[in-house]
Amino acid sequence: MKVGVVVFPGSNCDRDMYHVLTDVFHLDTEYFWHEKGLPKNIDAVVLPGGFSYGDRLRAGVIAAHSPIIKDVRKMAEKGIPILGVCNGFQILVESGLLPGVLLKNESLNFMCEWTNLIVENNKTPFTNQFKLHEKIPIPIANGEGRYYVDDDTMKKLKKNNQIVFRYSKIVNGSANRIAGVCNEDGNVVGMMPHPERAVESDINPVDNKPSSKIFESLIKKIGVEN
Amino acid sequence: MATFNVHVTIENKPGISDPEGDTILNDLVLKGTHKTVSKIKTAKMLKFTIKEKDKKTAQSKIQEICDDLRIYNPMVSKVTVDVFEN
Amino acid sequence: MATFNVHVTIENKPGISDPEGDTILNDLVLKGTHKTVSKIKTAKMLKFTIKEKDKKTAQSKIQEICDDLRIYNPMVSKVTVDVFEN
Amino acid sequence: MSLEEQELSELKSKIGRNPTSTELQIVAAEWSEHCSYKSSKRHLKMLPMDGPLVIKEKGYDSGVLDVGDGYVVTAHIESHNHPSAVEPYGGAATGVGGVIRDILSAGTRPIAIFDGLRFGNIEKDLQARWLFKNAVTGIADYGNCLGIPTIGGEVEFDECYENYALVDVAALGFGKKENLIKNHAKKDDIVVLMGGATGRDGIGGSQFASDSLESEDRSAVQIPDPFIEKLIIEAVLQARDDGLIHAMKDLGGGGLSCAISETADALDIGIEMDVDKVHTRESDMHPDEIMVSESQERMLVVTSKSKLKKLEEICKKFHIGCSVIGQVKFDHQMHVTKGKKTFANLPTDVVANATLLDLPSKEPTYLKTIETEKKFKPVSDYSKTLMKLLASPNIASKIWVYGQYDHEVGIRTVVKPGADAAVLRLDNGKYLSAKIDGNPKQCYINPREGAIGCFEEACRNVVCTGAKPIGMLDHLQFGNPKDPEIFWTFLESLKGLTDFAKSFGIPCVGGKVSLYNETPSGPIKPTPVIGVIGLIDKKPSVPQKISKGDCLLIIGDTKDEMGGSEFFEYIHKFVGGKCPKVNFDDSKKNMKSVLSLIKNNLVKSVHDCSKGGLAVAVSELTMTNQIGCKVSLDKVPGDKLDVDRILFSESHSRYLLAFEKKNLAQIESLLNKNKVSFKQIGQFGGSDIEFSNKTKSIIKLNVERTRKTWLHSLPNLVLHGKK
Ligand SMILES: Nc1ncnc2c1ncn2[C@@H]1O[C@H](COP(=O)(O)OP(=O)(O)O)[C@@H](O)[C@H]1O
Ligand SMILES: [Mg+2]
Repeated sequence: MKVGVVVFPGSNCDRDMYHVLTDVFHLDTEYFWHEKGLPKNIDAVVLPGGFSYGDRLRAGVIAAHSPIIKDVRKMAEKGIPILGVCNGFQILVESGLLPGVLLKNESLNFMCEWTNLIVENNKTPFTNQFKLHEKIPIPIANGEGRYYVDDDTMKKLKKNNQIVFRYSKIVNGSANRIAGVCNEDGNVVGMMPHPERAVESDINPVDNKPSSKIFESLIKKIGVEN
Repeated sequence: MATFNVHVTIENKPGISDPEGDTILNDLVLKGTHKTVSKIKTAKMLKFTIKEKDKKTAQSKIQEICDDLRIYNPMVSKVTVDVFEN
Repeated sequence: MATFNVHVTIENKPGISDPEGDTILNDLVLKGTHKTVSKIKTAKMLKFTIKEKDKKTAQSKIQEICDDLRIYNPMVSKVTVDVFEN
Repeated sequence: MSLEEQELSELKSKIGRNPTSTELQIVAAEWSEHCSYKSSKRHLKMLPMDGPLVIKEKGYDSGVLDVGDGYVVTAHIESHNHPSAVEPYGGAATGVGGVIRDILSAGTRPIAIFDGLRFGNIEKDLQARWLFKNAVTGIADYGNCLGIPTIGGEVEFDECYENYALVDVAALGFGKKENLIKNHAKKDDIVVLMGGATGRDGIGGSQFASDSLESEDRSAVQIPDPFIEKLIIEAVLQARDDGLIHAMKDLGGGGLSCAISETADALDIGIEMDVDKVHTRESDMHPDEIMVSESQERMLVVTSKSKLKKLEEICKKFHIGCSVIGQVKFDHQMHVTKGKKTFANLPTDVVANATLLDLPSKEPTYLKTIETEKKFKPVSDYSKTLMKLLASPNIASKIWVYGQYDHEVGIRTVVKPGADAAVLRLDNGKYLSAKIDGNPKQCYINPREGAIGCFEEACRNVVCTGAKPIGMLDHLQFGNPKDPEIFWTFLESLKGLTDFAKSFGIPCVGGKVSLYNETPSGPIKPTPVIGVIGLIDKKPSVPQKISKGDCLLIIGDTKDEMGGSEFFEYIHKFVGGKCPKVNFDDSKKNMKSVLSLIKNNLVKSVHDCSKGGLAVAVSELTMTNQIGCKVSLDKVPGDKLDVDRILFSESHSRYLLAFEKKNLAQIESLLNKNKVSFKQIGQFGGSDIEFSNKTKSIIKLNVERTRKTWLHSLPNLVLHGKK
C-alpha cells in the first residue's frame, strides 16, 4: 500500500504531511515531483498545502496545469482516495476535480488560527471513522480560503452530500461555512484546514484525537493497519 | 508579424461580492473627505506583449489563452480583452 | 453633476521587476502551446464611480484620493487615471 | 555611492595606483558602514562570543549552537530599516529573505522567523499606520510563502520613529552538525551564482542603509520574490545533502562586491570572475551595476568542476538560474573581468577590511536631568487608567499581527505566539524557545541599564517556557555615530550587554549594527533589540488553563523605577524618571527558581511582568484564561510604594505564577530555600480583574469586556487611528 505526496514548486507542507503519514501513521509514503507521473501502484494521493508558484495569478491555478495533474485525474476517475489540503484543495478546485472556487478571505488578510470543524459527510475515505457532526479542533492558515459556488452547484452539493466539513462558526465568509467538499463519487476530498498540523498532541493545544481520524479513515479504506 | 499590447482585465462578475473594493470605499475613501465616490470595484490586469499577424488574431489568441489556461475563473470572474497596436 | 467611471491602473514602474508577470509567462503561458507571447506585466485596477461636475474634476479628485490615501506607493508604482463618461 | 576623500586616498596608497570606476564602486559598497562595520567593529569585540555550545567556523553569516545528539541550531538577526521606511512592504519582505539566506548559507534549514517592528504614533499619524500595515503584510507574504513559521516578535510605537520604520527580523535554523557547510575551497574550484537574475533594482542599497534618510537614493527599491527564495532553499538543501557545496555565501548588502570579496577573504583565496557570465534581467547592464546590484534571492556557491553538473541539474529541476561566474585562485586578488577585459583587480584583504574608525564619544547632556521626575495630578480612576493602557498601541494584543503569520507550518510550534516566548520541538526530543525584545523608552533614559533590561526581558520570556538561555543575538540600532553623544549611547548599551552576557554566561552568537537611523526630526532613540535562544531538555511549560481557586504568586521585587514606563509615557506623556535596573544576583536567583518550579511540574502558567507592569501582566493572565482574579497590592514585595507605582512600575526580574493551591507549600519552600523575594498576592475566580490595597478596592474591571477592548484595539487603530 502506497501513498503519494505530490510536490509542486512552492509546496511547503509536503514535508509535514510526509512526516505525519510515515512517522505517525506508518504508511509507506513517497514524494512525487509535479513534472513526473504517478506510478500505477499508488493507493492514495495527497496534495499538500503551500504556495505553489507563489500563489501567482490565483492560488492553485498554475499548479493545476502541471503534468502530474493528468495522472491525478486518472486516479480520481478510478476511485482512488485523493486528499487536497489548503493549497492542495485550491489546486483540485482549479483543475476542476472539485467544484467551486476559493476566494480571498473576507478579512482580506492571511489568517492563521485554530478553529473547529464539523463533519457533515462521514462516508468519504477520509471521514469514515467519524460520527456525523463530530467536532474537530484544527488550525487554518490561508489567504484565499473563502469557498464559493453558484446557487445551482450549491444545490447539487447538498443533494449529493458533497459538503464534507463545515466551520462551527463563521471564519472567513465561506458559503454555508464550507471548509471542505468532495466530488460526486466521494473519493476526492479537499479541505482548507490542516489536519497534518493537528494529529500530534505535542502541537495540538486542544485534542489531537479527532483529526487523527482523517488518516485513520484512509487506513481503514485502503486496508493498512498499523 | 506585428507586436501588440493586449490588456486583459479580470474582474468579478456582477453579483459576486468584492470585499476589497468595499473596504477601500468604506474604510478609506468615505472615512475621509471624499464623499462623491459611490462605488469602487477592484480588478486585476495582465498586459500581454504578443506577436501576431494582425489585431484580430492577437485578440482571439489572447482570448483563447485566457479560456484555456483559466487566466480567469469563469465561475466568479469575467475578462475584457483590449488590443493596442504597438 | 454627472457620474463618471474612473479607472485607476497601478503597476510597477518601468525597470522594477514584476515577479508575478514573469511566473505567469514562464510557468503557465509558455509551458503551453502559446509561444507568441513575449511578456506579461501585471497591474491592479480600481474602478471608481464618482459624481463630479466635469471630467477634469473627476480626474483630479481621483488622483488626489489615490495620493492622499496612499492607494499606491509612488516609490514603486505608477498610476494611470482614465475617466469615462457614464 | 562614493568614498570619502580620505578613504579614497587610503585606497590609492594601498593599491599604489588610481582605482578604476568599478573598483571604486566595489570598495564603496564594501567599505560602507553596513558591510564593513567600520564604526562599531573594534568595540563589538568586547562581547563574549564563545561558549560550550558555540560552534565556530570561518565565513558563517549566522551563529551556530550545538543542541546535542548531532544537531545544531543556527541563528541570525538583521534589519531592513531604510528600505522599509520608504517601501514598507518590499523592505520588510526582503528583510525576511535576507536573514533566511544567512541561515541557509550555514547549511541549515530555516525553521523560524521573528519580527521586531517599530513605527511612529499610529494613533495620530496616517503615515505610521501605512508603514505598519504594509510592513506586516510584507513579512506575512514572504514568510508564509516560504513555509517558515513566524513565531514571535514585538511591536512598538514611539514618536521618535515618526516617518520612519525599524524592521528587525531574526531567524533560526536547524540541521545536522555533519551537514554544516565547512567553507573551504580547493584548487580549480569554481564560483557559481544561483538564484534570481541580477537586475538594476536595489542598486546602492547598502550605501543607502548607511546614509540618513534625507540623502536616500530613491532608486533603491527591492522587489521581493519569495517564490524564488523558496526554490533556492530547496535547491541549496538538496545540493548540501549531495555534498556539492564547498563554500557558500548569500548575497545581501553590497551584492556581488561584498559576497566575492568576503568569501575570498574568509577562505584565504582569490576569485576571478567575469560579469558577462552573470545572468542578468536586463541586457545592457554595466559591470559596475552588476557588481553592486542588490537584487534579492541569490546565493554564491563554491564547488568543483566535477560537481557542477549535479548542481546544474538541481537548479534546472527548480527552474532557478545557475551561472558559473568565476574560479578560485590562490593569489588573494578579487579580479573582475568582462570577457577578456579587466575592470577591477584588487587585493581581497584591502576590499574586505575597511580601516576601522575610533569615533569619539561623549555623554549626552540630556541624561544629566532625565531622571528628575515631574509631579503628576493623582489618578482619580485606576480602572479607567488600566483600561486605557490595555487599549494602548504598545500594550494591546498583537494578535492582529501574528494572526497574519503562518506560525504552525513546519509542525514544530508547541507554544504558539501570544504567550511570552514561542517554543519549537526539535528532532532530538529537545525544545527550543526564543524571543526578541527591545525597549527604546528605557534605553533613551539610560542606555546601559535599558539595554541590560531588554536582554533580561528576553531571557525572562524564554525562562517562562522552562528554557535555559543558551545564546543571544544583539541588534544595535542608533542614529548617526559621528555624533559623539549618539556614539556614547551605543558604547554604553554595548557595555551593558557585555556585562550581562559575561555574568550570565550567555554567549553572543550573532548580531548586527544599524547606524544612521535618523528621521527628519532627529535621531531615533537608542534601540538595541535582543534575541535570546533557550533550550529545554525535557518538557516545555505549556500554559495550562487557569481555573477557579488557583493561586497567583509574584517572584521579584517591585521598585520605584517608573522611567520609560508606559504609565509615565502614555498616561502622563512624560519622558523621564529612573530607569529600571536589573540586579544581577536577584535576576539569576529568580530565573533559577522559576526553572526549577517548572521542572518540578508545580505551576500551570508563568508570565513575566514587562510593559505596563504588574497591572498589565495580571490582566493578560486573566484575559487569556478568561477568568477573574483578586490581587492585594499591599502584599506585593519590594519598596514601600504608592499604589500607582506598584501597579505600573516596570521593574525587571519579576514573574507571575499561577498554580493549584495544593502546590503552594512546596512552591514556597523551594522559593524560601533559593532565598528569592516572593509572595502569594492573589487568587483566581469570578469574572473581574480586581486590585485592592488593604481593604480598599482600587481597580475592578470585567474580564470579558476588557478582553474585547484589548483584542480589538490594534486592528481598529490600524484602520482608523484614534478618533
Ligand atoms: N511583530 C510580531 N510578530 C509576531 N509575534 C508578535 C509580534 N508582536 C508581538 N508578538 C507576540 O505577541 C506576544 C506578546 O508580545 P510582547 O508584548 O512583546 O510580549 P512580552 O511582553 O512577553 O515580551 C508574544 O507571543 C509575541 O511573540
Ligand atoms: Mg513577557
